[in-house]
Amino acid sequence: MQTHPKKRLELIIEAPALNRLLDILDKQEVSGYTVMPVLAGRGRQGRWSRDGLVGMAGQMLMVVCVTSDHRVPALLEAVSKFLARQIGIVAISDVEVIRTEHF
Amino acid sequence: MQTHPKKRLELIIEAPALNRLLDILDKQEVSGYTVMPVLAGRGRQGRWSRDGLVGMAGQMLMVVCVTSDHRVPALLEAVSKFLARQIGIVAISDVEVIRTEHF
Amino acid sequence: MQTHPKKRLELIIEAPALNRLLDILDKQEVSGYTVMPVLAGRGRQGRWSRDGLVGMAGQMLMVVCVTSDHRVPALLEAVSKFLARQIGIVAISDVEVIRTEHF
Amino acid sequence: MSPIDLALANILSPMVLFFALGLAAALARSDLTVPEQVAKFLALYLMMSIGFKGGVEVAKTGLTARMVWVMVAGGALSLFIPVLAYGILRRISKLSAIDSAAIAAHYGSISVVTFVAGTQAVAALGLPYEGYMVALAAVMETPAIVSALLLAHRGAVRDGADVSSQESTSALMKEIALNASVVILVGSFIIGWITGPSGLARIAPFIVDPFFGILCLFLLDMGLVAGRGMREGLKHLSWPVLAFGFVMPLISAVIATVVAWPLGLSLGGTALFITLAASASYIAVPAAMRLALPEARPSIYLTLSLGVTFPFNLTIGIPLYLALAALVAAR
Amino acid sequence: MSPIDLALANILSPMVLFFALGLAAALARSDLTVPEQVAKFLALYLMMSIGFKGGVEVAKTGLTARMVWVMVAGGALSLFIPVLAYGILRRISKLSAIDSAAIAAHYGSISVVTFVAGTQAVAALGLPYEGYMVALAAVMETPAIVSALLLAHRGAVRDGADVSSQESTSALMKEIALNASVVILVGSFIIGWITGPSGLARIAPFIVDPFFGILCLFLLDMGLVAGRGMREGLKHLSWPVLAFGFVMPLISAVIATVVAWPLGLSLGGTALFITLAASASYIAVPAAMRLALPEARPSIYLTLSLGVTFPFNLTIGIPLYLALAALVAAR
Amino acid sequence: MSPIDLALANILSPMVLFFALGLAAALARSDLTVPEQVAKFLALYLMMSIGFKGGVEVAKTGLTARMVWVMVAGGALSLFIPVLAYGILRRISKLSAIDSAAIAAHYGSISVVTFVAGTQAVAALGLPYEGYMVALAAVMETPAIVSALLLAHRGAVRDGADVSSQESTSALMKEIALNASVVILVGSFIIGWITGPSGLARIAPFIVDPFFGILCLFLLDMGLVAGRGMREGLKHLSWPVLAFGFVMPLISAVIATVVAWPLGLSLGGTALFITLAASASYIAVPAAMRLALPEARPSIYLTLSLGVTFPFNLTIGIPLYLALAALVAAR
Ligand SMILES: Nc1ncnc2c1ncn2[C@@H]1O[C@H](COP(=O)(O)O)[C@@H](O)[C@H]1O
Ligand SMILES: Nc1ncnc2c1ncn2[C@@H]1O[C@H](COP(=O)(O)O)[C@@H](O)[C@H]1O
Ligand SMILES: Nc1ncnc2c1ncn2[C@@H]1O[C@H](COP(=O)(O)O)[C@@H](O)[C@H]1O
Ligand code: NA
Ligand code: NA
Ligand code: NA
Repeated sequence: MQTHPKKRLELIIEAPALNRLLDILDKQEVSGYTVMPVLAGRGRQGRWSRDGLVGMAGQMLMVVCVTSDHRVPALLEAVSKFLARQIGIVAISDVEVIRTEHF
Repeated sequence: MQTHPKKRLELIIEAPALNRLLDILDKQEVSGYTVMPVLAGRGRQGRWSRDGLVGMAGQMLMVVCVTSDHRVPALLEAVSKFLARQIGIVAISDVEVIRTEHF
Repeated sequence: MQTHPKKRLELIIEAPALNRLLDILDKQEVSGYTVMPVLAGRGRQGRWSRDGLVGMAGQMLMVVCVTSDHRVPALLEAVSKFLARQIGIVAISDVEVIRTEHF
Repeated sequence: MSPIDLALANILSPMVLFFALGLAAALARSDLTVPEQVAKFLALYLMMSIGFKGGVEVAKTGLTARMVWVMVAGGALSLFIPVLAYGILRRISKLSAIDSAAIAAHYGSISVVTFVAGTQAVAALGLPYEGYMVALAAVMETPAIVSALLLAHRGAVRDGADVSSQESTSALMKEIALNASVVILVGSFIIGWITGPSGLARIAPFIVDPFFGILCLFLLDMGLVAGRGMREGLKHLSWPVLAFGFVMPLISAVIATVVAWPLGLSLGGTALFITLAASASYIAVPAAMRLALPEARPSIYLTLSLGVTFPFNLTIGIPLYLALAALVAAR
Repeated sequence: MSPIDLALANILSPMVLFFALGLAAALARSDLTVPEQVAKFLALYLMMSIGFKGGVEVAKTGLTARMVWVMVAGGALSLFIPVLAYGILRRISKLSAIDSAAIAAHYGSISVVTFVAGTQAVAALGLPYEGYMVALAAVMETPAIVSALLLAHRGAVRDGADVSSQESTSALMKEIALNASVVILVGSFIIGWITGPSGLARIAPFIVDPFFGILCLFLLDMGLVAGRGMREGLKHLSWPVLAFGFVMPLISAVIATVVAWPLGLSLGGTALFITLAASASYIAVPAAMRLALPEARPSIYLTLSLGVTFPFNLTIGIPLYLALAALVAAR
Repeated sequence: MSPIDLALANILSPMVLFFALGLAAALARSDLTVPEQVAKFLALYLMMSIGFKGGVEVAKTGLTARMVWVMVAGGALSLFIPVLAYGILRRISKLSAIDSAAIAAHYGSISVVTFVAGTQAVAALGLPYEGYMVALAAVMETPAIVSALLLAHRGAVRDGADVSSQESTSALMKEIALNASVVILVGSFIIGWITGPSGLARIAPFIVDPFFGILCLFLLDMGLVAGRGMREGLKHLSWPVLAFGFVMPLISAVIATVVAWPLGLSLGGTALFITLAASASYIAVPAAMRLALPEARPSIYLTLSLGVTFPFNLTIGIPLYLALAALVAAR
């Protein structure tokens, strides 16, 4: 079966900044994204866990976005500028999809 | 440490269709899969979020399946036929595992 | 934009063993990790789902860890020794990140 | 009370006001939410409670022939209303046969929350109602889906579209018949019937006393969900389809009023009978449609049922159905 | 009441009927569920409530020497029952030493929900019971794990198997001693003790009045979980092991009856003492076993404890233990 | 009662004891948790309940000029306290302008849970309070953020730091003004006002009777969260900053006492006025700070507000504020 190469961005981002990040993705005209819950983690700011939180501050979320290679440079530019001030990381990997027109 | 190449399928699928998808995976005799919750997303059908839903319709889920390369063609065939009618996407990537007999 | 190659470890692990796994990651001095919820799955031990569980036993979780290549061998050694006795799998893939000093 | 007084009293009741609060908050893009699992729990609670109380009522009165007739009449309405709805939609809108059939299924089936709100409106007037109306809610949930699938099939064949489903209809029907709301409604009904008033006495501080308050909180969530659905979805509805969302419940209500006439139900029971017919599903049927008619667009049927008809029924519909019931109910 | 009347009254109580509803729904593959976090909350509520009420009772009666003896007797049972269970399993089944020891740990420990159901059965007969029985539940939770680990070690060495654990036993014991259910039970017990009846008066509309109803809802969930566990798990149990799940609680009950004799507990207290001994853990112990004895198979110990012994105790066991208690209780 | 008796009675009340239980469990690393969604639901419930009851009180008494003055005074305090807090922090600690401003925002804003605990302490003494104090809580939530942003800007410019935000302040203010707690508090307040005592009568078994018990359970969770926050966070606080967490509420309280004097509030109302001023936000403000001042460190402001000031207010603060109120309240 024919597959097509795309890029998969995985962003882990603090919850209060989520809507701003999604606005950035929207502006970059990616075809879609998916937001997933996160239970706990550790980073340079130390361990955290939902159980130790009340409210959104400190809570992280994951955003997965599959997109075409040609969008990646501008997208990374915008995302990395954003992440310079907010808590979060991004990792990019190669994936194959079956319906290229979807992305 | 010795590792073995495998494929990782990541499926994002509408919740009402989950059990049908898992049946397909079972029939393809993959060794396992994992279902994960999704909070929100955007696609061609627009933005959605759990908060705007009541009931399963509209809710998405993620299914992760690590499997051997030789299973992928038949698996993709079956999955893409299924996804032609249901809401969902699939992305395939390369991974390495440590216990090949597990997959 | 300049990116840097890293490894992404994805571990699916039974919930009662989570803290032990995180201790192992801490000891290997990875810069961070993220724990995500899992709803259901199938493996050699058969299908399970949160709805069929009471308590932690049987529940799985996902741990995602992005780290430098040079840490991977020791990390895999430790993780695979641990997974020999607990229920779980690990898959490693290549990713690119933007801030190498973060990992 | 005049119908207008009824409507006013209903609209100014805490339950409708909390619904309005949720609606307003969602439209203003507030981040207020009722956590998903809690909302599911509140729904479970409401169904467990009305199921149980219905069963206890039946334990008191025993089985009657009327009960059977009411179930038959309700089941027939659930089967027939989709045919009518489908015909109307095909005439007034440009929707495909499949979209039309999917919508029709929603209007033949019922909304438990609308029913529960109806019981509270009836109770606020001090009117009793037959306990088995709860069982009727369960009975009316699924037949509409069967009708709609037949309609979709016939219509699609005529249109030349493909609805050859990978789904076996019998597997789907079994799934729907065992869906969560049917099981908890019928199960609690039977338990209430078995344990009777003495069982109720032990469990009442949980399922009776806080009922109205929990309904208010649940309707706050329904308002939030409906409001968010409106924000995303209303743009997908053409004017005729939008109008359908207001008019169809009224048509169903009038038919149900006529059907209820010979049944000899109490005033409260008749009002609930009409309310069930006029209500539209937004949980069980949408999920079933995603499997049986995946080509039908949820942005249309869900928005219509949840974003238009549900708020309409909750605010204006229920008092109207009470007024209709007063015309034909036994006294 | 005769034992048979007792059993019938128990089985037709709303709490057992809701459990049966859950069981039936799960076996019929209905999609009914109680959301996970809500189920955890209901469990928390039940433990907070019985803990608090127990503490208030003790605040009224004060400390007695009997209380100490009851704790010692219960702790001893929790230590000893695993030895017996292990011996039986090794004799009647082909299970490995490690599997047998893991199962044994479950039967030495206790099930809080079985205990709570017991308190309601006792209350339904109008019998009082000693408030500190709640503390006993906490006391009996962990010793069984110690016994089982020793048994596993000895047995495995004899079998030539490897159980050299990466786990430090003391770290594990600390974790178990501070597990959620022990902390909330004991904590609420102490708070109830400190605040006494005046504290109870303020909090009663929450922790007393809806208690029975919430227990019903929780047992609906337990039925669903047990049913799903059965569906997946029963095939993993050989006949002797399955039989063990029914017989072991009876053996523990008989032993507990003898031990309870000299303790001079009330009829209600004696019944609960026996119930605790006969109940098997399915939350704390399985999690501990995954760490301490990861080679033991959860498909066996969890299915046995949750899918066999729990339903048995809830339906038939509790009335039986009441009858046993009547033989030896102080009056 | 003397202030010391007051403090003792407060500390030995079930609500504070459950908080202490949570704190102890978290510090001992127990795995006890209140599920996240349930905790959110409990918070929603508490706000819905005090909002509604407040509205019903206002429905009884009607609008008064005093109500307006109280709102003005409270809003002014919320604007002014951050200026003071900022000045103190800059003087006593080495925190940056941005960190100091972020902390200051928390202390100008309010904690609804502290307020709710205050209402229960007041109620335990049989004191009534003005229903519109609930609206005051909503009014005082946001102005502090405005002050703090101005301070941060001025301070950062002086320090040569960059706070050029990508955020439009007006978008942020709108988001904060529509945050969940403001919407549910004000919404329920208005619904209570509209439906008045007759609405309350129908909903009371849900929102009034179990209120205190639910507060206890919620405070158990607050204790767990605060304890976990302490464990991770206290190491980030220097001694002067830690001291600030205890002293700042007292300073705010004294100022609020003086401001309350001419307002002519009842004793209960005055105590709550002071409590609001002395309380520090840990939900709405931290989330806002992550957007408006992302350079400010949450490990500092959250730990201080939730891990230091909240426990202080709950245990010692509230009785103290009652004693202060007794000096100036109208009688
Ligand atoms: N190397 C990593 N791998 C996976 N997740 C990470 C990693 N580093 C950070 N995270 C996640 O990002 C959050 C914030 O990271 P930090 O800004 O480093 O504190 C952490 O709490 C983790 O959830
Ligand atoms: N490019 C994408 N990357 C990640 N997730 C996507 C993407 N496109 C779609 N999705 C997810 O799949 C769901 C359905 O997509 P669609 O069928 O395009 O509406 C969306 O709501 C997203 O959760
Ligand atoms: N091939 C696989 N792909 C994805 N997840 C898997 C796979 N195999 C196992 N899992 C997950 O790991 C859990 C335990 O696997 P097992 O030890 O094989 O029973 C399963 O319940 C799944 O959640
Ligand atoms: Na209908
Ligand atoms: Na036992
Ligand atoms: Na304040």
